[in-house]
Amino acid sequence: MITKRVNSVADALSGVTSGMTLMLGGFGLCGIPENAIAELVRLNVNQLTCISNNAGVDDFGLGLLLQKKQIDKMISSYVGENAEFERQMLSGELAVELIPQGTLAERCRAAQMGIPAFYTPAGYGTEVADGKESRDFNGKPHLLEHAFKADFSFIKAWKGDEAGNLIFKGTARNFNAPMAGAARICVAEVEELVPVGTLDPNTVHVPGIFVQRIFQGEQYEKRIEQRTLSQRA
Amino acid sequence: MITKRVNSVADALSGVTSGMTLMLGGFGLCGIPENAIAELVRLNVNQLTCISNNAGVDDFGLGLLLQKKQIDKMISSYVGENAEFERQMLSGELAVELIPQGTLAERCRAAQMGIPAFYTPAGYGTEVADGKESRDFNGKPHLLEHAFKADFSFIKAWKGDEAGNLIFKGTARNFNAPMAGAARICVAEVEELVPVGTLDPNTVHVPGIFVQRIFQGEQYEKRIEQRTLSQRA
Amino acid sequence: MIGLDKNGIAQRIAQEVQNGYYVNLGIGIPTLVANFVRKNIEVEFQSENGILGMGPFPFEGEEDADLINAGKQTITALKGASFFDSSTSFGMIRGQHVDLTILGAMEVADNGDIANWKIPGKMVKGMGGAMDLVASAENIIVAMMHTNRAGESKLLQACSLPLTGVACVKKIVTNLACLEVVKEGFLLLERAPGISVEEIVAATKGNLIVPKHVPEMML
Amino acid sequence: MIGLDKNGIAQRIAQEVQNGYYVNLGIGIPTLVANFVRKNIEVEFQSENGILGMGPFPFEGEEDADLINAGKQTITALKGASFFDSSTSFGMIRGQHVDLTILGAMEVADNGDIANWKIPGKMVKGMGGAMDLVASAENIIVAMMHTNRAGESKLLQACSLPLTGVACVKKIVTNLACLEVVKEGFLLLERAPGISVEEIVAATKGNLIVPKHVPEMML
Repeated sequence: MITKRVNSVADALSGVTSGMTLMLGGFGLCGIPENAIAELVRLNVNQLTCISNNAGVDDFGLGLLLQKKQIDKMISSYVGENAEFERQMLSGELAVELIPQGTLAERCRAAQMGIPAFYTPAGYGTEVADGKESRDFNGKPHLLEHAFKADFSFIKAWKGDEAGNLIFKGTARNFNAPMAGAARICVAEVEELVPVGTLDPNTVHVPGIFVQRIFQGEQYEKRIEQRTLSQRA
Repeated sequence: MITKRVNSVADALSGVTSGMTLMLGGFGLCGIPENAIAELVRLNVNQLTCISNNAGVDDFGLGLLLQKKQIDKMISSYVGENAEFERQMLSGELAVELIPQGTLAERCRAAQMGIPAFYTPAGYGTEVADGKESRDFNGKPHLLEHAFKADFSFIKAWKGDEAGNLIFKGTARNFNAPMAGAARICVAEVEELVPVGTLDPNTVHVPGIFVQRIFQGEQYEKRIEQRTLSQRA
Repeated sequence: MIGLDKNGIAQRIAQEVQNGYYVNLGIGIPTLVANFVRKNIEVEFQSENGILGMGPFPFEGEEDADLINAGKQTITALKGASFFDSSTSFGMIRGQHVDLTILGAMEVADNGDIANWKIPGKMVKGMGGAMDLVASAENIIVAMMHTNRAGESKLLQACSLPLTGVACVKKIVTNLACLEVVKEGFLLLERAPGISVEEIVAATKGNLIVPKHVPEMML
Repeated sequence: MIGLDKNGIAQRIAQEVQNGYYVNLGIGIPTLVANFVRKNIEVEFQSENGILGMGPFPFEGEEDADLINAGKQTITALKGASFFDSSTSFGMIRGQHVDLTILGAMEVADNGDIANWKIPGKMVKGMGGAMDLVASAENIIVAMMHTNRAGESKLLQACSLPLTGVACVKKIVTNLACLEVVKEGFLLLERAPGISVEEIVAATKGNLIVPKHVPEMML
């Protein structure tokens, strides 16, 4: 077995410098790498390009990096719910590239799986298609989309072992799985780091080969964005 | 929940006719859809095009269809271990298209996921590249490969439920997972059909949406091709 | 002239949901559709952030930060549910395994073009999964008000806002009418209760085809 | 002139396996490499049919039809292993997550071309995963005999057989020598025990670069 365990979040982020392109997992605040984000704030690296489906909220998730103006560019599919984001974007401090969510996910997976480019129908005929090659397949127009290139990917799983194997819970799998192995270095943080041999090899969502470093997060707030409830009868 | 259960292998294969293109899961004899193959033999449909990584052995797996000359064309990556196959191929009775194994798997996954085409480096500069478009990405040549089109895919899982959710065991996942939902109709056979609610939604390998029909196979031989053993000390 | 409220629109759209359908519901009115689907048919709801077999909101104390829908709302999982990653989720959508997509719109053109993600000069929040959904789905129903707050038609000859997708909308249910997009334009199928054909004609800018008899919706 | 046997070739190649490597072993001599890897380094073996963390053959009575390697042999899974589908497996390979590929060859050219899947006019069994492996891997070592049964060199200026991959082989270990593929051709790194430089020169048809001093292999 190849050990991926590092002893601290500081070790896990060793090598991260200003100007890098980072991938960050999660959908909304669900499954975001909370401890890696906190460490990015502490490191105070800036001029970052962040590939992440969303941009957090004002005081949580990527919003924490936006507050400190560490991010120069966001590559996302949906960036609402964040007043500071809006201010920086409208003032021109922050560049934003909006990408259809499925294209965003598949461009991560393509990077992970060594597929340099693929065709998708999403965005054809819209401004997303500007400057992109299009081509008909089965009588339907498609756009050529390319794999992302990134320096680090930060992902968060429920359980993991020292071999880097990961298991997610519920809808927190989202972009965390396709971002594993999609950057030069993939850093996985887990709620629980279990001994090797504990995870059933049949139930592993992300094999350890896609993960370069793994650590157990010190704590997780796991904030809920929209607490919607059913009334008991 | 949408019920996918059918009551028999005969119902599961309803609509299969001569001349169709079929996908069949499995690697070697590991994870092959034994009951669907037996029913194809019984139905005596012929002029089939079969997309399958291998072609079975003389008296098991797809070898059973070859014996009855039901297959006109095989699309595979490796077809050794089968004397009748060799005879039919050399005599010209059987057409064979050989494809790199990773390309075969990804062309199934592309069909499943609605990606009409993608680029891969496999086969560049070889006769596999004949007639195919090539293009450089990151200074390296790649071939354009297309999603498969098939009428039925027959796959085999370990456990499944009436909603069509599937869980595989060990290395029997292989082509069974990417072939789910890669044809017009996907027929899954399972060793054990469990009540809905039994499978943990976190551990499902193939969500039921990719499966049109599911049934529990009457019996499984699960033949071993190469029984290799370690000596006890 | 008011016609249906949001629940009424959702109730009418629910009639389009057929046995065996996998359905993706957008944020807003579409989310309400789940409440009106007949109980005697088999339907599963997909949420593109990674769940099939989505159930109702949880009871207090049972909410789970790891179980949300695409609107970031806490939800539950029904028996037979499955979880998956975003790449697989959009594979289901792109591969046309999802049978029906119901979403909101700012504008729809009479050729089926839809605009629902961007108002130039205003804050842009992003298209999320909408472009993938409309480019891929075979069956797309739009749920929206017939006119905007200024009283202007949202059913146009051509969208004025940046497009989300091209020639993709199949059906539209508004507070005033149920319409189908056909080659010649918007075919008026049904009037909302208490709404006249004349009111619908007056509120529609795109090419409207009015059959001799336009029945009132059955809700 | 015989040099190394199959185990000797495997033993020499095992020295190339470094700490932290994920390794894919082809059928034949490459499979034997696992037996010689140092015990004090961390290595995992990948088999392209869907396992990472492959262990030795099972003991009698413990074999499982659902647990095989790419050679269709029964195997075991070590602690920390994982199973996956063929698409993911070749994603690992194509995405260059596998660090080292060791495979056999019929011919290697002095520009790194490799032919190992087809002899025209003979029965063709197929390339299996070999084309994906050689097109993707950054580090490819070929294990083979230096000459064929007719005594002809398998190290050539250009392959005569249909290619498996182009300019991809990095290193070759044969019964006679260990060679590196450099811009100018085969760089002779080491002699097999008891084999002279002259014997290697005589058995090699491709461009061979012979340094002044060619050490004998340390096994």
